[in-house]
Amino acid sequence: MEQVPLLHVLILSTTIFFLGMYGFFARRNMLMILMSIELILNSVNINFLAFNHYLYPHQLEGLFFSMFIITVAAGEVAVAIAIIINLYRRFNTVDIEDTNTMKY
Amino acid sequence: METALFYILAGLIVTFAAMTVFSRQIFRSAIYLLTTLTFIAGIYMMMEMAFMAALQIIIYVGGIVVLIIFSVFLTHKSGENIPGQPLGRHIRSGVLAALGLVLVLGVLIDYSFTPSMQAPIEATVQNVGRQMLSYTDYGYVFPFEIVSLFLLSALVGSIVIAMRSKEEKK
Amino acid sequence: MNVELSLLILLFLPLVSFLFLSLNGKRLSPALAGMIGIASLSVVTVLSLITAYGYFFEYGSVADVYQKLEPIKYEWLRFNENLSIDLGVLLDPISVVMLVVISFISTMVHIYSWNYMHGEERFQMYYAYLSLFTFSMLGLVVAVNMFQMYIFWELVGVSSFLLIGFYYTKQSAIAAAKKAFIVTRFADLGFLVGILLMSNGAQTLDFGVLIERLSVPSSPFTIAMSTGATFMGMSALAWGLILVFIGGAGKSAMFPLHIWLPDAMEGPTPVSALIHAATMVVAGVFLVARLFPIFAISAPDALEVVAYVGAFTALFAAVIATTQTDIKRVLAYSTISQIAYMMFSLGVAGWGEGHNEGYTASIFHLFTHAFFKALLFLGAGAVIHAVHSNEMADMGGLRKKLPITHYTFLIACLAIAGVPFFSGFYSKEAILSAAFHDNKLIYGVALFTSGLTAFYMFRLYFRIFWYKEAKADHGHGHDNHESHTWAMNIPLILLAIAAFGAGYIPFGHFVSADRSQVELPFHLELAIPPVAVGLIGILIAYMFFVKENVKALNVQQSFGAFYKWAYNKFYIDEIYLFVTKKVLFNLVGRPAAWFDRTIVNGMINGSASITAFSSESIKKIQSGNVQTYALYFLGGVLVVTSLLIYYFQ
Amino acid sequence: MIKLADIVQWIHQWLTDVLPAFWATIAANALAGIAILSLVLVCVIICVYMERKVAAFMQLRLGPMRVGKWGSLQVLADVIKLLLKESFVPTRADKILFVVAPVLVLTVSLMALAPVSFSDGVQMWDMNIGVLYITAISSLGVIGVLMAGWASNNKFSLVGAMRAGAQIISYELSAALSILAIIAMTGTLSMNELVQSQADGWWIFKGHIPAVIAFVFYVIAATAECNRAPFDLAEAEQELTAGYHTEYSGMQFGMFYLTEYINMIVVSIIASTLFLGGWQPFHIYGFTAFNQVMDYIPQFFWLMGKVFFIIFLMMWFRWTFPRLRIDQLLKLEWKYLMPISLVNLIIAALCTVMGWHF
Repeated sequence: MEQVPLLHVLILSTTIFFLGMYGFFARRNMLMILMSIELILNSVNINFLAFNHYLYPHQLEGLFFSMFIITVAAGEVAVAIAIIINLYRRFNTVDIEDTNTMKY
Repeated sequence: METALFYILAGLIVTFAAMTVFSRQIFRSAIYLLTTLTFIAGIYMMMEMAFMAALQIIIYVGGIVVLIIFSVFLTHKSGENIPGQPLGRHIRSGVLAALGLVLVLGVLIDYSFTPSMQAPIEATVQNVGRQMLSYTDYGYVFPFEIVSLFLLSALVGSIVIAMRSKEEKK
Repeated sequence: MNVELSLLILLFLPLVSFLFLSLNGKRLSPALAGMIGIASLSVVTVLSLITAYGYFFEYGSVADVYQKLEPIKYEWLRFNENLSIDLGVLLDPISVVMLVVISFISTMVHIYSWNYMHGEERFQMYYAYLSLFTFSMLGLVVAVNMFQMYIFWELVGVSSFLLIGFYYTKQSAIAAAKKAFIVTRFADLGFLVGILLMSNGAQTLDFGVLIERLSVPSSPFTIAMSTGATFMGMSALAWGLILVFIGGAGKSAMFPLHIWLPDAMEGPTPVSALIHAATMVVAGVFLVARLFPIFAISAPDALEVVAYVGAFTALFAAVIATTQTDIKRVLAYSTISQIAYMMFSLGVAGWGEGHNEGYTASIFHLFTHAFFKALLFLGAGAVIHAVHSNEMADMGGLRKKLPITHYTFLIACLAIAGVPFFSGFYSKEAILSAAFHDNKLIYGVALFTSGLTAFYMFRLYFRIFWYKEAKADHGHGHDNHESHTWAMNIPLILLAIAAFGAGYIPFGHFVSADRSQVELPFHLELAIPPVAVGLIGILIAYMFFVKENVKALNVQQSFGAFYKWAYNKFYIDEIYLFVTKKVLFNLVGRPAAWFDRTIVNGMINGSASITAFSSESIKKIQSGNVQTYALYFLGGVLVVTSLLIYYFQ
Repeated sequence: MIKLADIVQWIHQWLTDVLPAFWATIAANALAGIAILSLVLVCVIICVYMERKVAAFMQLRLGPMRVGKWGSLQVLADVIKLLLKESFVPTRADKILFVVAPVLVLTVSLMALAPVSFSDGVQMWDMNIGVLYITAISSLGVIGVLMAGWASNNKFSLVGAMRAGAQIISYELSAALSILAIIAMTGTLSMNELVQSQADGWWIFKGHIPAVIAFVFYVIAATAECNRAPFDLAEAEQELTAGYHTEYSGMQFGMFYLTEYINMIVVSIIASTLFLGGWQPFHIYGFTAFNQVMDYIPQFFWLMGKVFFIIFLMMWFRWTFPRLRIDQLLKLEWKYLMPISLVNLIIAALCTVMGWHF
């Protein structure tokens, strides 16, 4: 895909990033927030791989970074979902604004 | 043809990402996310990162999204929409995200990248594996170990968090 | 065995046994715990005897003057180049004597308690506490440093608190423990201030250096301290010494800080014997003796205070003792009186040839008194053990039931009454002669007190062992009570031997103010009046109490109000209560509380409400919602980034 | 002797001669797809017939006998029945997902066939991550199952889907670990190279103990991944009616049914490729004549034979073992299979490093 300029790939990833941002801010459902975070992470991954592919094809650094990001994302999701399930058991909801007993 | 494929993929990715974020049916959201991630794997494939594409599908699609869907199953009722949010919230977040997008794109478009002229290295499993487990320069064995520790602690941590305490069981 | 090692074992063995017993107490059988306590204390006694022998006869003296040896000295905390707190062992005649006394009496009490405390709950903890007490007392007497002494001083207070409150289910025991602790703590405050004052003046905390610097009238430290600012006509040095003496007075139960000691009889009787007769209460005497050169040379006016307080207390306590009916209380007041004897004996002593008789006499009396008073208490304990009561009314005619107790008790009474050929006679005679040489008023008081002492002691003796048989209301027979109390009898017999024979030690050879070896003079003409007074006292007691009669009651009625006063301990406790509860609470506590409630609280509430108001107004921002925070964060990042990119470029 | 590769090559040549390059590629791809699809359909039909017959023989009965000779047309009749039945969507169901789910599972299972090497040189896509690709794609199948369960808006479906999902992602672990044991020995992920590496002997023989353990575990895990008895909790009839496809009917149900068999075929292909030498004929070292005879059997039939052997094994299991409980099922995976697979992987790696295999 040498014909596709790097800029277009970056525009794609930026768009995904801010879509994820929007989801993170606007949604109240914790699982939705989690999904938005996944989108954000993926856009970063795209960036890493694109830079690796276009600018530094003689190295694999970007690939490694995105690989570790994926790994960390997996761990993050596992813990996050454990927390969400636990919260659901306590509050019977996954709405982030209903789980505010520690407020004030 | 490849270029066309990229733009089709990109359009699909953005569409499904947007649908992920805007959908009011959480399960559909998850499915849209899944689609987005799969198409992103397609982008990786086009960038000759087949290994990364496979990883993306195995871990994200086979692991993370399935996990999310499971928690959707556990915490939501089928056939019900999740409640909507006040408009102000949408506007606030939308405006801010749009501003950010505009800012970043503005910077990006003005910037010119200088591609490398060096001979590319193929991202085969063998190459990745060699560099991953090498402990010389550019070796990633240390982060690899750290990540394995991290995964172990995430494993233990999530089990501990989600475990029912004894009195709760009664 | 070398000296350092034996001293270390001597000091730390009780601590080790305390730690072991208190940590493992529940798991050990009581018998084993007791054996451990007794065994460790026996080792300590042997070691202290070895140390005493070594010190007095082998390495202690150089040219007939006993040296101040510091075989162990370890710097613990250094404040500046002059001032440091050292931990170590100081050997000089008085500390060696004290070592012997403490370890011997403590061993006797350990053995005695084996039987006396048999079957008590927390028997193991009792032994642990005894060990702790022994450790802290040993540490106190060998302290090289004022501050080390203070540390152990407080440890002594803690362990006495623990032991007095040993029966912590008894309300009165708790009250007594608290009282003892609070009163002595209050006095220790004086001690602490005294330490600070002295160490400030002398730039040291070390006893050796301190005495060296302050006991020479020409040294700059002494001049600075004794000629500087005065307060109520006395110099800083004198005040420092008086404050230290207040600490000592607290521990030694001098008037008016004596009120805790009678109440401390709530503890087990062997504890009373150990702490409140023989060892802990003489800590004050020991303290004054330790600093005696400074008292005598640089601040005779402080020493005079000591003398008068001592003399007054002696008389005061003796008067109260004649009226009490609880035998342990009689002994308690007698203890106060005897300690006061030692105190004023130090007070009337001076420095230099011919004047230092009082110092030696005081330590001598301390030595002999430890034995016979421990014996009295243990004997009283045996009586109480047999009768299950402290009241004289429940006793009488016990001489056949408790023959060993009877004879040992008699020996102790003879000793304390100053009957010739018993140990008390020699030490008391020395004190009286010292007082006669120095101060006739004090001599008179002492003489009268000596008569009173003989009277109340024999009142006690006759009342317990003669008089009429008590009503046999304790159904279970005590007839053979002594046959199986070997652990109680052995200490009684040993102490009786010591109480009889301790007087024959040529004490002046060992202890004197300037640590040289002197001969205590024996003045026959001065020995006659106290003996005569004592015999009169005994005679009166015999007349009143050997048989049941009304003479005592008549005399008692003829004294009328005074008797009632004395019986109620001159209402000192009530005065204390009045002062603390009514005067202090109303004059200081209430206004302070009002000030605290309205002014201080008002200010705090005011600032709190201001804070609450301002926080209320900005609370909305801190919603605890991470999403909102992230929103603000992104907004901030965007603003800063665009500023950096487009404005500052 | 005509090889399958020659035929494929000839067709390809003909297409490029006749058509312009772009259309030739399209036509070649379309032809390959049709070929695979028909192959798979034929295999599935054989499998279904075989399942019935095997079941019947194991239970000492004859099985379908009426339609056609020996009941051979029974399956065809079933297909016609399914095609003719109405596919309807429950009222409260999520319509889009309900319709997409069966298509998704079918597509995904067909996609897994892309890197399969059917014969020397006959392969749709020789990618260097072949095995990884198959693993990745087959993990997508779970989503379809979950989707079906959720979209049906039916508690049996939901519970069935969750069970199926939990089961599949759990057993994927030990399956992947078993695969990795062989990957460690060959050092390649490409299906073609994997088969080539077994020219001098199948891995199950060359890799001895770790390979055998890996093979056994892979077969167990594959059975579970296909939701087949004794691991068919997802559709345990007595408890859950029919699991996640309770609400499906007509050809939509047919797709799930088809997928189940395609999945069996796929896992069997992987098993035979990895452990049983793929299309490599059975050779015994030194028996030249025997080896020559074996070579005359076409490679494609070798592969198919192995595939059907493994499918037969799985059918055998089905009628031999009783169904597990869900907790037993998960316990088996997490407490026994996975730890042992991990240890086995380490042993395999050790064997590779020390050169202990042949």
